[in-house]
Amino acid sequence: MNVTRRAFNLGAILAAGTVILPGAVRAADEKTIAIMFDSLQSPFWVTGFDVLKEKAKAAGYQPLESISNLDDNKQFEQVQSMIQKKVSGIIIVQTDSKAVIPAIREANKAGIPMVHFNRPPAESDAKSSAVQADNRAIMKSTVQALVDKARKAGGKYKAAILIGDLGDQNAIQRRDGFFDVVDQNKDIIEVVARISTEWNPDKAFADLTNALQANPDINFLVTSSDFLLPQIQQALKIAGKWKKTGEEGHVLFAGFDGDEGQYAALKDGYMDVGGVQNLFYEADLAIGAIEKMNKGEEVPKLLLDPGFVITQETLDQDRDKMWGYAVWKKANG
Amino acid sequence: MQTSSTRASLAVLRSAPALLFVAVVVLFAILAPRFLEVQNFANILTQSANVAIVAVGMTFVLLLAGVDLSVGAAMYVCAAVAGLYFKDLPAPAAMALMTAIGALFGAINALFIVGLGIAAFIVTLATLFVGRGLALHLSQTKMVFAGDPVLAFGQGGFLGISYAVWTMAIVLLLALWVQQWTPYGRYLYAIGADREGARKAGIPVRRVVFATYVLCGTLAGLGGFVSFSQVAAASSGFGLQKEFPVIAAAVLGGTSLFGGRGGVLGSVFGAILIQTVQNGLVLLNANPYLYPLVISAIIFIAVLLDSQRTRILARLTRRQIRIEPGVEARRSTAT
Amino acid sequence: MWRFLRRLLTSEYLVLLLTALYVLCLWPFAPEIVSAQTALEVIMAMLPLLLLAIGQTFVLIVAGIDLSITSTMAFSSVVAAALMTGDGGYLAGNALAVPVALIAFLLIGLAVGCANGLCVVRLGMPSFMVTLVAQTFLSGAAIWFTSLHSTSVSIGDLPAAFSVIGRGGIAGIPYALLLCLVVAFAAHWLLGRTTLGRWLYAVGNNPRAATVSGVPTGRVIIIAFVLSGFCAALASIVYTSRLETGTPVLGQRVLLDVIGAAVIGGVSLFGGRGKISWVILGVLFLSVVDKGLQLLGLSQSIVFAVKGGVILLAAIIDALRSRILVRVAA
Amino acid sequence: MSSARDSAASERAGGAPLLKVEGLRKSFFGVEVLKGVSFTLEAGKALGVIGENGSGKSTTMNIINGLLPPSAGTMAIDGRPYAPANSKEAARAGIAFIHQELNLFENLSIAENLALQAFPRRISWLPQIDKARMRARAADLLRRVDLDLSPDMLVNRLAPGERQLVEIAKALSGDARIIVFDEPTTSLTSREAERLFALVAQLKARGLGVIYISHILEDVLRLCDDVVTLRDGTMVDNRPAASVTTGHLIESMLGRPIAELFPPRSAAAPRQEVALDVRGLTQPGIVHDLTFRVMRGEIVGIAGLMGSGRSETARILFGLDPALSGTVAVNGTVIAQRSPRACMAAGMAFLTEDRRGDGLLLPEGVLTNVELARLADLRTNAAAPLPQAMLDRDASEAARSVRIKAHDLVRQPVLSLSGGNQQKVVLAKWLLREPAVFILDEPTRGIDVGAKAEIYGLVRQLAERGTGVLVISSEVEELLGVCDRVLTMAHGEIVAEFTWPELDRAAILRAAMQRQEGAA
Repeated sequence: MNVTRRAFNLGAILAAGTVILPGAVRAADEKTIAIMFDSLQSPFWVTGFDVLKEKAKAAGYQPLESISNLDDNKQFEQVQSMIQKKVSGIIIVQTDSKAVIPAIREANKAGIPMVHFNRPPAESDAKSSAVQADNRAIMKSTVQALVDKARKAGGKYKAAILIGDLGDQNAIQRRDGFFDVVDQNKDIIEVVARISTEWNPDKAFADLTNALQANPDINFLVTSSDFLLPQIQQALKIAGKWKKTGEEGHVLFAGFDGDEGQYAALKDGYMDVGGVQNLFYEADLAIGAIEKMNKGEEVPKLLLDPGFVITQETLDQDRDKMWGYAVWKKANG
Repeated sequence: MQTSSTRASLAVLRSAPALLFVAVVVLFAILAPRFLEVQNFANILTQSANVAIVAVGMTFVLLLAGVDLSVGAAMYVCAAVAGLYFKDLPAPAAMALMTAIGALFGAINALFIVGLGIAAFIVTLATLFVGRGLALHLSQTKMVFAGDPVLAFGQGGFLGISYAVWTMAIVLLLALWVQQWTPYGRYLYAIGADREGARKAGIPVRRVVFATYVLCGTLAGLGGFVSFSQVAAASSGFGLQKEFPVIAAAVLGGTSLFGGRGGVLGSVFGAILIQTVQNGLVLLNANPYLYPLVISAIIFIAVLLDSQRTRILARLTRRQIRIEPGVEARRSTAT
Repeated sequence: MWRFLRRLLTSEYLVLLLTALYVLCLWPFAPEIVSAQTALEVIMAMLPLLLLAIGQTFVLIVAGIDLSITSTMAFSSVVAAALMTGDGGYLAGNALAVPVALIAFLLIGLAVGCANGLCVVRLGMPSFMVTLVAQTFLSGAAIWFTSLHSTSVSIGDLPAAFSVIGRGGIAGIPYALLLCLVVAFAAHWLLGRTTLGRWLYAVGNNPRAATVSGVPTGRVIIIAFVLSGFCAALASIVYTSRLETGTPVLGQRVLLDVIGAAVIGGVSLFGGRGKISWVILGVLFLSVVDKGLQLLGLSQSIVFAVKGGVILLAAIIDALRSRILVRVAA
Repeated sequence: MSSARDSAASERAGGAPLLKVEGLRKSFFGVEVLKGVSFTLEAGKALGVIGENGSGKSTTMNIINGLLPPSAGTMAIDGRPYAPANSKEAARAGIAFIHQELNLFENLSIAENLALQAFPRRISWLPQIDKARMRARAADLLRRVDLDLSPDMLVNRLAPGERQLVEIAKALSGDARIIVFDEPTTSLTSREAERLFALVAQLKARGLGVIYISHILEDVLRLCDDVVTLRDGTMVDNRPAASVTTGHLIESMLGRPIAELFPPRSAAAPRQEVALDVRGLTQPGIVHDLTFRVMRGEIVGIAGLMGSGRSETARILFGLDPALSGTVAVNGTVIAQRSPRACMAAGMAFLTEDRRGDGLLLPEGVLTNVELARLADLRTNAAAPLPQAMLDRDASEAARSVRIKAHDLVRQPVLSLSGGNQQKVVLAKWLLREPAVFILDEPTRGIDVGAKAEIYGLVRQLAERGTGVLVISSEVEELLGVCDRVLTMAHGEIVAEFTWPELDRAAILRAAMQRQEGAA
């Protein structure tokens, strides 16, 4: 027992040391920005993360990263850590629009500006700014463009949509944007499959295959995110429906996000319409907002990225605004 | 003491999983017109292939009263390496590569479990994190795309049956052979039932345990290959929490978490059952919010049936001391 | 030197030493790790995890496992939030909203625990499967429930009287800390000083011997699950009030952390062994590891790898320790 | 293989005995537990080895089996030196063991259990079991032990006796020439035992050597040609079975007349109050219409073979197993819903036959174990604080009164105690509750003579304080020594009753072995 006691005392002293010793805080010789995402599940977020880091460095900030793995509470703790590191600003992607509010309050208390990237927080008295693609609007115009093509081609359509995680607000907004348009066009479009992907490629692939089995005549397809493109391509190929525009059996197809896969699919003629979030613009907005707030300027609560819709026809003229094109160019020389 | 009614209920209980499967199929067949098509069953099999293959390896581990939480991470590591560095390999070579990486992953688990005698739960929990970290590091958290030969594997088939199903069938047959016909397979059961007794009986327990974790890793690699060839790309969520459906498939198929009971056939069956429900719900165009509720309810029923079956079987096979007049001798029903 | 190392290794509080060692290693790279602020934040981060781990410990002691705690949290979070939210809640603006919501939290926790326990005891189902099913079901139910009560994916606008639980305190001591201390002491006392505590260990050690010795084995197992559900509900209260939001994905990822913390602390997965003080140290260890990684601001891949490595290291040291203990005993 | 056998045969012809053991000694940590044991076993003969637990029987057998190296002494098979390094070498030398605890895997088939050591293959490079050959071999072995079962049957469906025979078949499968039986009949019904005896005779006739270890001295005398008696590590006797009686054997085993092992009976007649009153207890397939009483202060024994229902009766009495009909009353009060808790509340206590499985929390200390049963009595809320000091005081007192030898009552896990001390822990657990009725199932199994005597003394003391005691035992001597009355059970019924001083060993055994009428 003596052994244990002694070891315990030693440990207790060491542990107490961690609590009591006033930390010699490192001199803040460099400006830092915290870039806090909730996941890096799709190319959009991965590229967004990279673009933000690059733009932060370009603006003279050292980026500090953190990923919360979809855990709002963990992110709250991460925000506390970043505040403790005395960062110049926080760019955050929260999972839940409401659960982030306490984190904003903490940042407010410490006087550190906070910008929400692509997902605005819910209404509250806490002060922060958000940069966001207008998901519902972009999806609306994307689907509208697809419907226009359908009307032009004539005939009736059986539609399928790949919905994201039902716990993710962006997924919900995009779904709503889809139905906003489709419900107006019930005369030619019947939705036969609502595929819940939970943002899980496995499930997306399996359930799209199943949906194509149940409804082999699906000829109108919208995905809530481009990151599911490989699975969609695979499923359509197996069903013999991966056809270019104009070919027999082509499925009218719209993507969302504007990643390199979308660019390639549009270029090759498999996709008809793509909703694009203007990632570069959003990153500039975010860094700019932080600098403005640090200077004491007032920044609106919501900085909207209107995004845009790109089609096979407009691809060549608009592709330079498309972040996926930049990635694609880098990869393909 | 067996009356005809208890024997009838015993017969029902013995075939409970099959009956449940039939019930599910009939239900969906009534509700969803296209459910009964041959192509749909082919789809179900194709989609359950990756979980089924991993579940085969998991079954062997569970037979030893072990567990491997790291299968999902192993799948991701395999896919990341294959997709990043060996994109142009022909499909068979890619398959061999991924299974080899899986085997290596399993060997690392085995080293800690057998060599240092650490609980499998902790070891595989740790390698789960390390494995995912490694794969994320390699891929820089970006999506990793499968090469064209691998994609062709995912799309193609032979005699109208997808390669994924062929792979699953071959794995199942081989595993059944290993389980039923090789000394190794029989050792698994012996060790799972009584580890100390197995050691005393001269079974090379440590070697068998080691081999089993390697095998589980190997099949995780193979399952990863099949999954990779289907979903065509591995994002940071590839294989995430795959351990749960895999273990669930095995347990659903009647494999005990406490070792010595069950088998690979049931596990493959369990994987197919889960996928059948999933498929049926999509065909019904059901409210997506209901999916988890329905699936968990069906798993619950399956586990409930299994536990009741075990109980009743135990009661019915309890040792009899007296030969009561009017009751058949135990022997005649036991054979 | 060897003797000293052996003493360290055989100590019951080895995990604490590992924690201190970890802090020392990180000190040069992240000086903030040694500060009162960090200590406070680590403690605050620990609290809900600790509540969960304490609940889990009861179940682990009777040789069960409870995988449903996270979805119990999520489900109780959204149901209670739906009761009291100012945004169309059933009891919006009512003075009783907060007390009723608190009762709802606890009732859901107790009910889930009770259902789990009954399935395990009365229906003879393995606890792993029962609670895995409960996890899937409740998490699906929580998401569905939210969709019926909110246009978005969570339920916010909770009364201030509720959110104060997560943030407020008396005399500088946060309520959450007080709650956690009370629970930890109660659990410690329950395990060490009451009949029930003795029964829990006895059932985990040898259920047959326990039954023969007059322990109501079935009831004890049910109580263990009920306590786990109850603790999950308490953790849910802390999380929900801290985030001021009822969300159906609450704590989705902490399950393996919770079980891992208990096991690192020394609780056996095979039953009969575990102490609250060990669990506290296990949770402290994982929380400090997390905090250190946060302060370093490293990439996700390294965070994963370090976390896995640290768990493995703790396990290896534990294995060495038991070997030495065996040698000492021989 | 065949050439080896030929050469062995030729050497045997040369006159060397099959197994010769000379001057075996063994010390553990300086304590000599085996002090020179010598005997020879001829081919075609059976050698009985008897002795109390702790007399050195198992050490001797472990040395022969290669599990322990001897400190001194030599062994020879067919005149050639034999010094096995492990049990595999022993098996290779032709020695097979049938242990008391069977080593069969319940989830494997009979054929697989028989072939587990070396599965037959058809193609040498392919690890595929040749099932046809495995089955044929198993069928052949089963025929040799006269067991009419399908080789494909899973072992978990076999009765204990059948399992024993499978174990013997396993021994035969290795071409064994010497078969050691360690208490083979403890789990057999009388019919199964008869079958076993016939088998042993057959083995002898085939020229195998048999070493037969048993507590049932009649069996030893009936089967064996010579009997070796061990006591305290010394061989005290080695002579032809034909020249001794069981009485001789017991005395040479104990080194004293039997009486001294057992406490004197109290002069006072048992009181006239009924402690335990059992009426018409019936559970189909297990027990039938059990009716008996135990008076306060009386020690009643239940004799019977394994499988006679004696242990099952105890489990039913204590509410661990169900009964279809019948009543159990303690001190005149019928226990309504029998469960261990209800039975304990009524004043019953139950020491089970499986000490480690049913009796102890092995990793816990002595006090924790002793206090366990007491907890149910605390008439308080389960969540209320324990009167810890009082519990510890009482438990230490109880531990002291039964003289548990442990260096730390709190921290030393009972796992590390000797069998006798473990049993005393279980006893103390129940004594702490001052039971009105105490059921003891095999109270001295696996316990050395000294501890045995102590336990008998404790049981007697308990009875003198007014407890009604029910002792179940497979050792008839034990029942003869401690009981005031002995009930004999066979096939789930009480078939005879004997009262001291008319306790007659032969009559008890005869009653126990009678067949069930109408049995096939």
